[in-house]
Amino acid sequence: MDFGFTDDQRDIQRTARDLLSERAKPERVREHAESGRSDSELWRELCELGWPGIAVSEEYGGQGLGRIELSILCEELGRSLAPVPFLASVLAATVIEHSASEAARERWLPGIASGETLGALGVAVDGTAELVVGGAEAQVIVLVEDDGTGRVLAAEEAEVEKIASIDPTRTAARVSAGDGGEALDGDVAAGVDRALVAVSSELVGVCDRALEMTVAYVKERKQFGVPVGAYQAVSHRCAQMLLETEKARSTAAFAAWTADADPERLAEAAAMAKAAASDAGREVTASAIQAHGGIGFTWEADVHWLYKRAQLDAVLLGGAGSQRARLAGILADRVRASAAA
Amino acid sequence: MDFGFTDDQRDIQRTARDLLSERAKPERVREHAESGRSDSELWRELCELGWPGIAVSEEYGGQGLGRIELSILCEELGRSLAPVPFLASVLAATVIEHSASEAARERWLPGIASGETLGALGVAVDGTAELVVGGAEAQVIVLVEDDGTGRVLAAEEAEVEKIASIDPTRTAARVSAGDGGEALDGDVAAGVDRALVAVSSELVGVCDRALEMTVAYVKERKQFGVPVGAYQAVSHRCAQMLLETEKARSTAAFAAWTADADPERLAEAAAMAKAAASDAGREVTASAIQAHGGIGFTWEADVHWLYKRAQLDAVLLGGAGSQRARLAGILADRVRASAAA
Amino acid sequence: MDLTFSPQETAFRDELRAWLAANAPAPEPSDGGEDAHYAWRRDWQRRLYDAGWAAPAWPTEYGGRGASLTESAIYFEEIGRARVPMAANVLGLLLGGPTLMVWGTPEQKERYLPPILSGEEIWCQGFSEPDAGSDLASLKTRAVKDGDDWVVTGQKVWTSGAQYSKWCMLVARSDSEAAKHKGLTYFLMDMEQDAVQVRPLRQITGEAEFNELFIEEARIPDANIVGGVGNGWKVALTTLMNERAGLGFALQIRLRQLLDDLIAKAAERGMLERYGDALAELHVRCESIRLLAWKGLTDVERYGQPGPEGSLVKWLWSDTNQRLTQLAVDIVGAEALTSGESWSYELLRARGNTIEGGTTEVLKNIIAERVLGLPRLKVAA
Amino acid sequence: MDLTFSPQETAFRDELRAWLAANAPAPEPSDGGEDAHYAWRRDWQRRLYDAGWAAPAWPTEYGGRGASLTESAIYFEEIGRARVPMAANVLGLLLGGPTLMVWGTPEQKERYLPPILSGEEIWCQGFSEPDAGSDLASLKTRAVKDGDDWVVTGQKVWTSGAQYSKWCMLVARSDSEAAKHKGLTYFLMDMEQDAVQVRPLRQITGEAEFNELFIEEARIPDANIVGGVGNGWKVALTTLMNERAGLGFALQIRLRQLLDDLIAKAAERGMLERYGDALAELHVRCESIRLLAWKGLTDVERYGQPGPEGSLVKWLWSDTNQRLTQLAVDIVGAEALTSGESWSYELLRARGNTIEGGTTEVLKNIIAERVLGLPRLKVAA
Repeated sequence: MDFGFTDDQRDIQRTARDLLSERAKPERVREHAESGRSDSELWRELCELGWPGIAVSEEYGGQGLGRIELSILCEELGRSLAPVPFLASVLAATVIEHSASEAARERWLPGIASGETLGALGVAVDGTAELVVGGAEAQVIVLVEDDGTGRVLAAEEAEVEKIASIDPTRTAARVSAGDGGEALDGDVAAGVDRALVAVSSELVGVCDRALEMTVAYVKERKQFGVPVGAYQAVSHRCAQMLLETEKARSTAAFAAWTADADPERLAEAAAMAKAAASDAGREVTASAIQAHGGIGFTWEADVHWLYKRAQLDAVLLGGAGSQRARLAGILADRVRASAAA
Repeated sequence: MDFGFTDDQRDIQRTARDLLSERAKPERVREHAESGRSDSELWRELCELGWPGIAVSEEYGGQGLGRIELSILCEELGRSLAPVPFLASVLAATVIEHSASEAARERWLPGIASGETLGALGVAVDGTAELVVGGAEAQVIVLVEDDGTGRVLAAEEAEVEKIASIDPTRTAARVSAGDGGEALDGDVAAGVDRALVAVSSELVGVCDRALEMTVAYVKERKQFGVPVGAYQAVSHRCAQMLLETEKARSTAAFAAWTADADPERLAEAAAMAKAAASDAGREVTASAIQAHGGIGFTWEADVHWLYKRAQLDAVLLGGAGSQRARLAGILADRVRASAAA
Repeated sequence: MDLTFSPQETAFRDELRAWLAANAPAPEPSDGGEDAHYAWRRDWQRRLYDAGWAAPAWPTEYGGRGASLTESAIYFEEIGRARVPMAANVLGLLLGGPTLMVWGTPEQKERYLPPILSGEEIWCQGFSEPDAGSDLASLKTRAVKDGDDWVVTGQKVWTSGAQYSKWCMLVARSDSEAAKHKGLTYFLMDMEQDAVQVRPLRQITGEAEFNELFIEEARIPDANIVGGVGNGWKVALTTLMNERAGLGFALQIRLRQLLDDLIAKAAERGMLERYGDALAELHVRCESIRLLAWKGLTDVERYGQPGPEGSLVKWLWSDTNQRLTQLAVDIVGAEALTSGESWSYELLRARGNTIEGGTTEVLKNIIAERVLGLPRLKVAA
Repeated sequence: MDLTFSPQETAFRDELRAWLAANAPAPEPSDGGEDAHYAWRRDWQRRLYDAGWAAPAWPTEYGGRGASLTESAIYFEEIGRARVPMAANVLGLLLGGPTLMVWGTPEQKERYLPPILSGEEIWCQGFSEPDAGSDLASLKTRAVKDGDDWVVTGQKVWTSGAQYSKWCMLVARSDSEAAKHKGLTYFLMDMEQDAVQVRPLRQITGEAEFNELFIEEARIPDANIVGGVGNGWKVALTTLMNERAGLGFALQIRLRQLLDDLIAKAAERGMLERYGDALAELHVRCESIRLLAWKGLTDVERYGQPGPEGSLVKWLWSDTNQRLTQLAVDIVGAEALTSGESWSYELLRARGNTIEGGTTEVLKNIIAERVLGLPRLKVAA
C-alpha cells in the first residue's frame, strides 16, 4: 500500500511544472487567449518531448507509459492553462486505442503521439455533439453516444462548425457525424472512462492553481490593516477549497491507478473522479474569484481563465450529476447482487 | 401591500410569548420531556384561553380567527417547545373542518376547540401511518393518503401503537385505520395544505428560538479572551441561521395569508413554506448545537430539544424533498399552460 | 397583513404598465459597442422623462410623482417585467438626486436636479478606492484647500458610467489630521477636466461596466461641497442607504424572468423531471426574495427604517442568481458556455453579484453585528 | 503508487480476519446499562490480549506485534469490518501507552504498560476544561508542590471512561508565573482517591459517554510526572498527535458500513432512484475519506510526518456522517426518529462528530494556518 508517486513520476511532474512555469506564464496564456490562437511554439516543444504520446503504446509510436503519468501531465497543463491542444488529442487517442479497429489505430495513433495529428473527443446525441473541445482544429474526431457506441472520423468526414466557447485557451466546435467515419467496435466504455480520468486530472490542476493564486493574494491584500487571509471568512473558504481539491485529487489518483492495475473497478473509479472533480472545479474556481474580491471580477486578475476552463471541463464527457447517476446504478447493481448472494 | 401584523395579531403574539415564557420555562419543558408527560396544567390554561379553537369557526365553538392567528400561536409554541398537544389537535381540526362530513364536523370540532378532545393527523400509506405526532393520546385521528383520500376515526376505531419518538415533548404513535371511521369527502388537499402551514410556523418558532439561544451563548462564551460570537466562523454561522429562518418565516407568512385571502395560490405557497421550513428547521437547530460547542452536545444545554422537535416536524406531512417534488409539478403545469396559451 | 395592492397602487401599476406597453424603447443597437448602447439608454431616459416616468419616487416639486415606497417598488418591478433598460442616469436618479434633496443647498438642488432627471447630465459615484475595499474610513484621495477651490488627487475604482458622466459624487480626505472617518468631505467633481482620466476596467465578461478614475490635481470649487466640509462620511452614508432600496425590486424581477426562462428551457429539453428539485428550490428562493423585499418595505413604512431584510435580500439574491446560472449550464448545455450567448453572459456576470454593492462577507458581518448584535471582532495588526 | 497490500500485509490481514471470525466477542448485553456494557468490552479486550491482538502497533518488547503503520490501519479496518467493539482501554492503548513509550522513565514503562495492554488498569484523559475549550494554553487546574507530592485542584471535562479508570493523563498548571503554555506539567493521577469525583455528562443521545472530573486537592507523587516538570505542553502534544491516527480507519469503515446499510434500506424501500444522487455523493465521500486516510499514511511512512490529510479526513468524515444520518431519516422513515433505534442513535450521535476531537472550526483554522500558511488572526480582547 503506497499512495505516492514513483521517483520517475515525480521527475515527470517536476520537469513539467518547471517547463510550464517558464513557458506558459500568465501573460503568455492571456495573450494567446485574447487572440484566440493556440501556442504553436509551446506545442512544438511539448511534442518534441513526446507529451502527446505519453500514454500511447510504443507499437503506435508512443511512450507507452501509464495513465498515472498521463494524469500528471494533465494536471500540470491544467495548472498552467497552457493554450495547447493536448487534452483533446489524448482524449481521442485514448478512445481510439481502446476501441477502434486496428486499421484506425494504425492510421491515427502515430500522428497523435507525435503531435502532428490533432484529435478531439465528443459525446454525441443522435450523431451530433454540441460542444467538442479542440474540435475546430482536430484532424480526427471521435464521437461516442450514451448507449456505448461511437465513431471515429477524419475531420473532413464530419460537419464541423467552429464555436467560440467562454474558454478561448482552446478551440471548440459543434460536430455532426452524418454517415462518415468508422464505427468503434471495441470497448468504448473502457476508453471513455480513461478519458474521464484525464479530464478529472486537468480539473485537479485547475483547482490547485486557483487555490495557490488565492492563498498568495489573501496573504498580501489587507483590509482594516490586516491581511484578509487572516479572517475566517476567507481562511475557512481557502480550507474548503483545499478539501474540495484533495477530494478530487485522491479520487482521480485512484481512478488513474485502477485504469492500469484494477480495470474492473475503473468504471466506478472514473465516475467518482469526474463527479468529484467537476464539483470541485466549479466551486474552487468560483471561490477563487470571490476571495479576490472586486479584483477577482476583472479581466486582468487572470483567475477567470481558471473559472472558464473549469466550467467547460466540468461538463466535458458528462458532468457531476450524470456521473453520480452512473454511480447510483453501480451501487444498485451491487446491492442487488449481494441480496441475491 | 402590507407585510406586517395587525394590532390584534400583535397582541396575540405578545400575549402568547409572555404567557409561555412564564409558564413553559426550559426547566419545566425538560422535566415533562424527561418524564414523558404532557403539561396538563399548562394545557388547561391554554384551553381556557381558547387556543385550540382559535382557527375553528364559531359555528363549531371556535374563535373563528384566521390562519395567520393560528400561525402566530404555532410559532410561539414552537419557540417554547411547550409539552402540550396543541399542534396535533389543530392539524386534525383543520382537515376535519375542510373535508369531513357535516356530521363528523359537529361530532369532533367543538371538543377540539374547547380542548376536551385531542386530535392527530397522519399521512398513511395503504391505511397505515408510521409516525403520527400526538397519536398516542388523541381521541380522533385523521389519516390522509398521498392520493388525496382520507379517513377520520375515533381512536378506538383504529389500531394505535404508542411510539417513543426522539422528541418526548409530544406523544407519537403508529396508526392503522383498518376499515374504521368515515371517509373524508371534501377537499382534503385544502385541509392538508393549511395543516402544512401550521407545521411550518411551528418550525419557524423553533428556528427563531434556536438562533436566540445561540446568539445569547456566543456573546457570553469566550475563547482566547474574546467572545466566540466575534469570530466569523461563528458570527457568519449565526447570519446563515437568520437567513434560513427569515426565508422560512416569509414563506410561511405568505402561505398563511393565501389560505384565507388567495386560496388558489395556497397549494404552491404551502409547499414552499414547508420546504423552506423543513430545511431551515434541520439546519438551524444543527447549527445551534455546533455553535454551542461541546456544551451543545450535552443534555443539560437544552438546545437538543429544539433539534429533536425540528427533526420530527421536518418530515411531518411530507419533508422538503416531497414538497419540492409537488412544486416542480406545479411549475411544470404552469409552463405547459403558458406554452399552450 | 395584506399582500394585495390598494386601489391607488393598482392604478399606478396599470398606468405604468399601459405606458410601457405603448412606449417600448427603440430597438437595442446590435453594433456600435458600448457607446451606442449607452446612447440608446439615454434616449430611453428621455422618453421616460418626457412622460414623467424617469423618477416617480422624486417629490413632485423636483419633477417626480411623489410615489410612495410601494409605488416605487412597483415601478422597478414593472421596468423589470417589461424587460426595458434602466434609465441611463441611474446613479443620478437613485443616489445623487436623493442625496442632494437631503444635504444640498437650495442653489445646488436647483442647479443639479433638473439635468439629472432629464438625463442631460450623467452622474457617477467616486467612493471606492483600490486599497480601501469595504473600508470607507481608509480612503486616501486627498483634497487640499486652495483659495476658493479644492485641489484633489487620488484614484477611484468601480465607477460605472464614468466615461459618460458630467458629475462625480466624490468622497475625499479633506483633513489628514482628523480621525479616520471625520476628515472626509463629499464633493461634486466636474468630470470634464484634463485632471481626471477615466480608464475602463474590463470584467471577466469581457465588457467594461466599470472604470478606474485617475485624479491628478483636479479642481473643485467650494460651491460643489455637499453637506459641509468634514461631513462626507454622513453624506456618503445617505447615498449608500439609497443604493439598494429600489434596485432590489428590479433585480428580483430579473431573477424571476431568468428562472421562468430556465424552467421553459428545461421543459423544452425534457429535463423538468431530472432538475425538478433544483428548480423548485430556486422557485422557493425567488419567492422568498420577493416576500422579504416587500417585508422590508413594510418595515420602512411602519418604523421609518429598514429591518434586517436589506442585507438578507441582497445576499440571498446574489447566491440564488449564481446557483441559477450555474444550473443553467447543466440544463441549457453548450449554448450556456458559448461566448456571446445570453446564458453564458449571465453565468459570468453573476460571479460579480456576491462582490459588488457589498460582498457577501461584508453583508454577513453587518447582519451579525447590526441585526443580531454580536460583538465586533477587534483585530490587532 | 500501488494501492494493493504487500504479501506481508495481506498475511497480517488474513490472520487477523480469521482470528476475528473464530473469536467473536460474547453477545452484547441487552441490559445492565453502561456498567454491563463496559464489562463486556473489558472482557473483549482480555480476549484480544490473550491472542496478542490488543495493540498490534506496540513494539514487541512491550507486548505488541511491532505492526507497521499500514498493518495498524488494517487492524482498525478489520476491527470495524467485523463489527466488534474497540478494546475497553482504548485511551490507554492508543494514547497513554504510546506517550509513555516516548516520554516515560524505564520504571514508568515497566509499571504501567503491562496493565494497559491487558486491560487491568483503564486510563482516561484529563486535558479539556469547561472554560478552555480548544485553548489548551488557558488551562486552570493547578498543581502545587508539597513535599514529594503535588496537590491538584481543578475541573476537567469530556473525560470518557473516567468512572472505570485507574489512571488519568492529567495536564495541570504547575507554575502560575510562567508563560501560558510553559507552566504545564503532565501527571498520571490515581483516580482511586476521594479527592477525585466523577460526574457523568449526559449527552443528547441520553447516554453518558463522557464525564466531568471534580478534583479537590488530589495528591500525585513526583514519580507520576511524565516528561518532567514544566514540559506538559510537549508531552500532551504527543498524546494528541496519536489521537486520530488509527481511529480514523475504524471510523471510516464504520461509515462505509452505515452507508451500505442505508443503500440496502433504500433498495428495500424502492427509494434508490429518488435518492440515487445523494447516495452516490456519499459514496464518493466515503471513498475519498478512505483514499485520503491511506494517503496520510503514505506521507507518514515517506516523510515521517502526516500531511494535511489528518484534519481533512476528520472534517470530511464528520460532515459526511452527519449528512448520511440525516439522509437516513428521509429513507428509513419513522424508525430513524424512534428512540432507542440504531438509526436515531446515529442521527443524534453524529452531531457530536463535528465537535469532539477538534471542532470543525478549529480544524479549518489548523488547515488554513499550518497547511496553507495563512496568517493567524491576532485578536484584541
